[in-house]
Amino acid sequence: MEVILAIVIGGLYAAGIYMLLRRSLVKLLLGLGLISHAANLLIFTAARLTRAASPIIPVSEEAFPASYADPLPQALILTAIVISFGVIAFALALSYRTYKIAGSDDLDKMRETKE
Amino acid sequence: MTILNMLSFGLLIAAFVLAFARMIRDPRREHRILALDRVVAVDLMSTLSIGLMILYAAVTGQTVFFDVAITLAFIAFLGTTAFARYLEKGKK
Amino acid sequence: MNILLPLPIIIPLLTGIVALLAYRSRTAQRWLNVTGSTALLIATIFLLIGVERNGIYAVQIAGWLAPYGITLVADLLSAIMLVLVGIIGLAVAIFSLADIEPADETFGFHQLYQFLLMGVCGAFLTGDLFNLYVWFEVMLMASFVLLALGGDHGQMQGALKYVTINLVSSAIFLAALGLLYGTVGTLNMADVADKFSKELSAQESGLINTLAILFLIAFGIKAAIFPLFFWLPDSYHTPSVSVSAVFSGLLTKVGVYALIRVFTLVFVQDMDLIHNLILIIAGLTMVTGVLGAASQMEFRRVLSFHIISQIGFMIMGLGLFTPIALAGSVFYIVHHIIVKSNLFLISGVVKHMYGTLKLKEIGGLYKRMPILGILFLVVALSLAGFPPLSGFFAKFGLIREGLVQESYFIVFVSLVVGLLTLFSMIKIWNEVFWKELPEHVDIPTSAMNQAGLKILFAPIVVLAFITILIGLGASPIFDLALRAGEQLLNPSIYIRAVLGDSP
Amino acid sequence: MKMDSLILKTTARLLLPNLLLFSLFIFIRGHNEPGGGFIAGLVASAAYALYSIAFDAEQARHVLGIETRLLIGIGLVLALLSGFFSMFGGQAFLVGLWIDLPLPSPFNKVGTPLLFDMGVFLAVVGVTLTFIFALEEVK
Amino acid sequence: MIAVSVLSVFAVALLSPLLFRRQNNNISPWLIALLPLGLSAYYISLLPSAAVGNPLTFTRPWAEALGASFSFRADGLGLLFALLISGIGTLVVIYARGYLNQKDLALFYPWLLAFMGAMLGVALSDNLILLFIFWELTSLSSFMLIGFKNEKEAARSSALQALLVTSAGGLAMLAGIILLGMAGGTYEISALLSNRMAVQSHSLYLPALILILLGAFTKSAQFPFHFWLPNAMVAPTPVSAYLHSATMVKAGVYLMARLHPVLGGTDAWTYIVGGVGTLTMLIGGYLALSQTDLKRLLAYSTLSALGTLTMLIGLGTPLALKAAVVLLLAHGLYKGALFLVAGALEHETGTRDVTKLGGLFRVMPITAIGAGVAALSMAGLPPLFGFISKELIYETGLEINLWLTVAIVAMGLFNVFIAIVVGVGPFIGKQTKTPNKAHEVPFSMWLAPTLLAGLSLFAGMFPGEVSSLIISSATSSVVGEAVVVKLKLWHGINPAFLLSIGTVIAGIALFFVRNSLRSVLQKFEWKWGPGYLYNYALEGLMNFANWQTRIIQHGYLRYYLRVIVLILTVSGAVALWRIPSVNLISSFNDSNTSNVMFYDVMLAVLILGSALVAVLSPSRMGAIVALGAAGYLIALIYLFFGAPDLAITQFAIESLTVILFVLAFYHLPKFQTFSSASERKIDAVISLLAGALMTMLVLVAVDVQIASSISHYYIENSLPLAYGRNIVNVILVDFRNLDTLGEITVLGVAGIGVYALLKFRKGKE
Amino acid sequence: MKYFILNIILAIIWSLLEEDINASNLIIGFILGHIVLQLSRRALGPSPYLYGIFKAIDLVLYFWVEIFKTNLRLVVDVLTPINYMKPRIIAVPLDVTSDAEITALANLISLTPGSLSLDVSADRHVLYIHAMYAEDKNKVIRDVKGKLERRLLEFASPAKDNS
Amino acid sequence: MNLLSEILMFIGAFFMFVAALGVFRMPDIYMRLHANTKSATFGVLFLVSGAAWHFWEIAIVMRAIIIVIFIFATAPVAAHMLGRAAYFAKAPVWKGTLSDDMKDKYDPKTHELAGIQKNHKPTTAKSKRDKQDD
Ligand code: NA
Ligand code: NA
Repeated sequence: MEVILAIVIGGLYAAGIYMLLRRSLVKLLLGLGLISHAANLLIFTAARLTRAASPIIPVSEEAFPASYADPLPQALILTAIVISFGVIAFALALSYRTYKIAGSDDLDKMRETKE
Repeated sequence: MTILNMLSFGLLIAAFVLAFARMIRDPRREHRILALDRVVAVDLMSTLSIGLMILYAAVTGQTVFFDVAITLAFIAFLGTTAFARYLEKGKK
Repeated sequence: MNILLPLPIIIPLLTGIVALLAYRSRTAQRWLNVTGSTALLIATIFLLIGVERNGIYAVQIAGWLAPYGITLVADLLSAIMLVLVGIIGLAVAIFSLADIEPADETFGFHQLYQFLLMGVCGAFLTGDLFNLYVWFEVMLMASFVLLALGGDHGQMQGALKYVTINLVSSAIFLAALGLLYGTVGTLNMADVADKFSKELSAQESGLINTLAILFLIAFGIKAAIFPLFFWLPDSYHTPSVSVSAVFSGLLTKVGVYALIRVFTLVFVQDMDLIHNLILIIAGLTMVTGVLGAASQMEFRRVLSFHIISQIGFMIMGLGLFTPIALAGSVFYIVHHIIVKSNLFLISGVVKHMYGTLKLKEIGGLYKRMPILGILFLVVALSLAGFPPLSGFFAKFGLIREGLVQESYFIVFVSLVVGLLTLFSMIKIWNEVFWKELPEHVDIPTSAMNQAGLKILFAPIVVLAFITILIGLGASPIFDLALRAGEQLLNPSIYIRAVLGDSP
Repeated sequence: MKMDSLILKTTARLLLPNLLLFSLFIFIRGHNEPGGGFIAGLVASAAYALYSIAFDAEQARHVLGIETRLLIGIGLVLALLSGFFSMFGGQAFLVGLWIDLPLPSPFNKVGTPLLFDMGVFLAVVGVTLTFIFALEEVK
Repeated sequence: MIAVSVLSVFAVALLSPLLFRRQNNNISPWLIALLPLGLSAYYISLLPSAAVGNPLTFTRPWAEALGASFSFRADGLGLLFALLISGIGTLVVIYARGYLNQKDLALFYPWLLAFMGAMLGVALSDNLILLFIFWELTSLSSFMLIGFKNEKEAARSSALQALLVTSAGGLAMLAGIILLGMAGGTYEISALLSNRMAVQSHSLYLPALILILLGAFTKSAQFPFHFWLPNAMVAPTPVSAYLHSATMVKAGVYLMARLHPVLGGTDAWTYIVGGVGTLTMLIGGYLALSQTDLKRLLAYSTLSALGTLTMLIGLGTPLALKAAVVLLLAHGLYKGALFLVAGALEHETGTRDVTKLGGLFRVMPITAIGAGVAALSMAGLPPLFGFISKELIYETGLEINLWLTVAIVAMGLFNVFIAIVVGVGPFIGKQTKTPNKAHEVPFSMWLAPTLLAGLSLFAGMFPGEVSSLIISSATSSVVGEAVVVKLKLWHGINPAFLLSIGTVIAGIALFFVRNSLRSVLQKFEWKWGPGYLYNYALEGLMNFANWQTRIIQHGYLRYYLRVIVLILTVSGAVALWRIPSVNLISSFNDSNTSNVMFYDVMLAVLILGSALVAVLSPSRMGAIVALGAAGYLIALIYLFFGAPDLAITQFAIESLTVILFVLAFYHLPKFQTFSSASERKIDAVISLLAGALMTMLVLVAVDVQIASSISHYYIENSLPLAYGRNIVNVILVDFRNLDTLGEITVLGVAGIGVYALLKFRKGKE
Repeated sequence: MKYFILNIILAIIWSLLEEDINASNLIIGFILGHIVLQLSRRALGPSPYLYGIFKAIDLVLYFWVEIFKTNLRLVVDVLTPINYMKPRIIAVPLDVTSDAEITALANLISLTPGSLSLDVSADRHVLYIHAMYAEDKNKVIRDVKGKLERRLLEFASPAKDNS
Repeated sequence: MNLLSEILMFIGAFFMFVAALGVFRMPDIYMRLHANTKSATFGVLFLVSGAAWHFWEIAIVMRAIIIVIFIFATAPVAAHMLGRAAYFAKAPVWKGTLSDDMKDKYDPKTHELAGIQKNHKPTTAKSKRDKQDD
């Protein structure tokens, strides 16, 4: 399964990077979204997959069954997901404002290198 | 997993594939309509996901999936509605 | 130390939150910003004193054992960096009172400023790699907003590049973290270092090398090394001067700090290749940066390119990898932060005087404001490494160690770059201060009143004074830097401080 | 452009309290079962987001009754505050302190991590709604 | 006390502007002049103990880790320089009062004094680092003084040129000093002096020597770095006289003299220093012949003198060194006087062109007498000190070989000619019409040249006293051991004297054919010299810098990103390639990977499909939907692999993200295809390679496990210690709550940012 | 009063979520429900018949047989050639008046065979539906009004029926 | 007991498949919405019932009921929103559609939907299918 997910991760990165490399601002934003998916899935996979129980101790028990999914990467991904949510929201607002001011979403027209 | 459950899984998977096929079908249509069709497909996928979770819960005995399913039911509706609203607004 | 160690995170966070809650009152936010920054400076000074006297401080946040909870650690490097945050934080906070437009204040400048400081402090304090990622994001997000605040055309263009490239860097960092965790099962830097220090198979150390490259790229983008610095010169000249000043002083240095931290603590085995790579990068960073500066005719863009060039010096010490070289890097960072921020502040005064920073449209300021001229000269020459100012000793340590290590090429490069730095500083001097005001240019009737000018000048004078002081008092500071360098090259002390004797 | 849908409005009005209740539910259960401040915050935000889609941002703000940025601040304050208690006792920052209450589970154990989670909850609601309302109000 | 003497000058420099706060303060320059005067007296008082080989020293530790210390030492050589500096300095301070207007003085004196302090520091430092610091300070103050008339473009570019050339040399010298320190084990000069053998046999000797000489040559304007000096003549004349004739330009000479005992005596030393010096001596003199501008004339002749000094130090024989020390003093006296005279002439007549000056003796008699005496000293006529100096140099040449003698005689000839052109020509003959009507200059302006000329005379008359007072001990410092120098005015008729007579006669003859000489020489003017090269190099550098910056910092975000992605991919691939035994296949049947279920494959395919749809979608909303679908499907993966919290969060965030996208994209333009098909292909290849790299990385990371995860701790302690069963939540709010605190701060900041960006209207609060 | 009823309903839902209907859960549920209602107060304010919605939900359950028929029909439709269908978009005049009733009716229509509510006119007098088997337009309208709307009216406001 | 739950779930899965097939196959968006709204919700009903039967504990049954109620309450609303949007997007109706009472009832500006009595003016320019984005 790791192999399959590794390929999925690679595909998501490829798609995301391809979108990042577009000249269009709106596509760039979608690229950010895809890359964030890829990164999260990468953490999840690299930390090893298991179909075992979720890391939630059943109500009836005081200790945990022997096999469980690693909770730490889950917490990390959760944090990363939420952060990228904030980032994407900001990027959207930024793009909106840029578009309002520049009148175009062609990134090649936003290359002022000298003031 | 029993054969019947396996068949159920198979049907759900097939359903997923069909929903996805709807998503990639006729991409040359007018953009708004294309998007709407895709929303329908994804809306269906979220319902299918709920189904998948329930089935999976029954098969594995993990009741946790019910909680996820409820949340997804709440949340997916919101997404579909938002799309519909803004596709209705159309191009600015 | 339970109390002291998290204070550099708590103080700006609390200040920022209170400022956020007081979003209706501009005055309250201004006061909060200055008060909070002052408190931060005091706290960091106490922390440095404590670390200097008692050795490395470590605190387990939330009270959990070391590799499991998040550890805050302050060794000398961290403590020094924190004091610098305190100094620049306060200086720019004061400067901003007269510099920032009221509208920007209403939309959250002071809150964002404190959150930025929080992120920077967190990055300097944390002993946990994922936590470092979080602080990076805090800092980045605050910087994104500060960069875009006000929202004019140039700002947006700059912000887009800054945001996108920094997000790519974050994505690489995150991926590297994921792979690291998958490999070693822990995130605490000391613990990772400890586990890496065991006997490793060829495959394992090969993967570690690969991870090291990923970290180098991720932090390298944030530190603005060659050839990953694009975002910096395209953005740093766009926001308000206060923002530029605090960015120039602190942000890239977080990247440099992270590079120093991981490449002295975590990735230390079998790293000759990486060190040579870093030296080459250092040289190219210096050269491309300084040539970029030479080609610019806008005050802040010249300064921005110089940041890159000087990042080269900072990582040169890391590439040389000896205590004195690292001390040189640390000293260089100290010097650079004080000086570069101050140059940006001076550009702020110029901007208030002329309404522009295009060198072609400015002139005659030496006669109008000789004191500002002298202040600029002191600071600019320090940047160029002119003795006996701070920059000289910073560079001297690195060059000497480069010669001792027989890395003649990097020494040659750094000397030439020093000269070119002087060249472009003099260019600014000639254009802004000496040259007569071009005839077609009108000086705007400055809206800045005397009180405003005094506020602008106060931090400039103080920072210039510190520059001179660092030069004249080079000895104790270099000794401190040397001890920091020695600490860095002895990771076992750090590991023991974090994990205890039996990890 | 006012695009009223009577059906959606009625549904949104109905769903709001239910979603909020559900959000509280997963918030309180979060320490022991899937959920917690984040998820609860997101669900609560979704409830108000739905309301704002059915009506508009202004009315959703009215229903919310508090400035979203203030909500962010309050959330952050709670989270930070929860870290102070342990410091007063000389312990490190953010150490969890618990007390037993004579209440049924899950209310019998109350501690600063729950306060922290509450902060997370409010901050998430504040931020998400700031995003959504501000974007909706763009002319 | 030595340290105080140096630092006091800086202190006065800092405070001097305060003296000029009141208008028309005529007293202030006199007050300032008291400082160098007092210092001169102080340094004279130190001479006796230096003469007996017991110089005053002062040491304080400073930046020990770097080898710098605060040490001073007043030996003969140092004191000779210190006296030149403070003595001529006194006169120049007074002279400037008359030369410059009141308004400029407030900006002038601080820098003049700063220079004086720096120069004293150079002369008296006993630590190479300290010396270097003062050295660079002289460059800086020189820069400020050359550019004093900074409204003129020429002043600014000349100042920059001088600074760049001397700083470049200075940086080389810094490296040289460090190498010398490594070779000699110390930066203390007096300690190095006793380490000669160790240094000269060290492998770093030659690089150290060359680098240090680079510093010395640039500072002392040796060929081919000489071009900045004539250009520096845009400075006010007191500056030219003081810095660019008497003191600063001799810093390089001083350094060579100072380090001669350590570095000198080798073939490398003799050939490099001697050769460069000789060349500079001849070129400077030759170039002077065709000049008509008083100051440029003097500047080129100064080059010649500096070359002579360098040559003598390079030769390194006791006689040569003695000659060098004597010339140092003699030149300082006569050339300083002549520069000040030139300034006086310009001040009064409004021109510096020698062809336009004549017959001024009647209106400026005092100046004329000063000029004449100085000129005679320069021409090397008895009974002036210049005569003694020249005789010694001639003797040195004769002692060594014929070719050197010829060169030296040529120099002597040029000197006679220049002396007459500058010091005699303007005052004799018919009075010419000049832009301004000339009068005698005020006291403050004639005092200095006449006093300096007088000193030339005095030293010529009493050579024995002068030599026992200072020349002996200075020469001892240069030689490196105690030598006794006895100077006499009259040595009898010897070959040197005969040569002198010849050069004087020839020089006078040349003066009479000066106009035709100039016109001939001007035809051969040297355009392609080092000065031209400097400009060319500077321009080339600027072009290169512009080109490089255009190439690298072009402003196209997507190319920036391309570079970053490519670097990541290539370096990652190289690093992966280097891993021995990377066996990707092993991952397929590795025991620590989990089995594949059929619905997993479907999910994987659908995720990839959704991503592809998002990429290829012609419609924005369609792409967003596909992105959302990918997110939902990923959430399912999380769910199936035991991460329900993650799944819920992903579902919720995905929906909210989609809503944000929809809301924002409504206001953004529709998809457009800007890039060409080939660009898209390149990007596709790059992206796929990067994706492939990530795939490989994951596979390798899954395959390698150095240590097992720390998670067991959370599992064990979550319930008993943190009272929570949902371990992910417990990690978020307890075990790693600092992460969460940071994370909600990020969110909060994003909220502020979105609000600010969307609600902000310029000018509206 | 309606808040009180709602509050009790929410308390019961809570208890069910908590998996045990006992006093303490009911009390806690009541308190939480109260909080939630306070939070939603401004949203609920203008709707006088809200409690009817809950009855309407029951109605939906009551009509599950209808729904069963729908779906069997749809299975056939989906699996057989499309030409068999005769779709129309039809305007159905409405007798129900309240927001809740209209919404409930629209939803029920969507869940029952062959019809899908598209929208309600601004004057709330007409419901537009998409019908799959509408050879006879009036029969569709009759079915909708006679079977669904009537039952809904009976169920939601029996008082009206008596008058 | 287990068999019953499996059968129920199978039926549910089958209906979901039918829904997907309908969405895939139906010729216009309105007809696809029929499939999506009815079959999918119905599928969930059966699946959830089966699972509830399988576990048969109050917590699960309660959750199952909530899921069903929620899906039944929202799916028609979603369909309504999508159908309405489709109408504004001028999504073509299947060629076999017999009549359209809603034609020209929407005010293109205010999106107000008229009752039977009045029509909004059809704007020829608007009704033309110009290639507009989204
Ligand atoms: Na995400
Ligand atoms: Na940065």
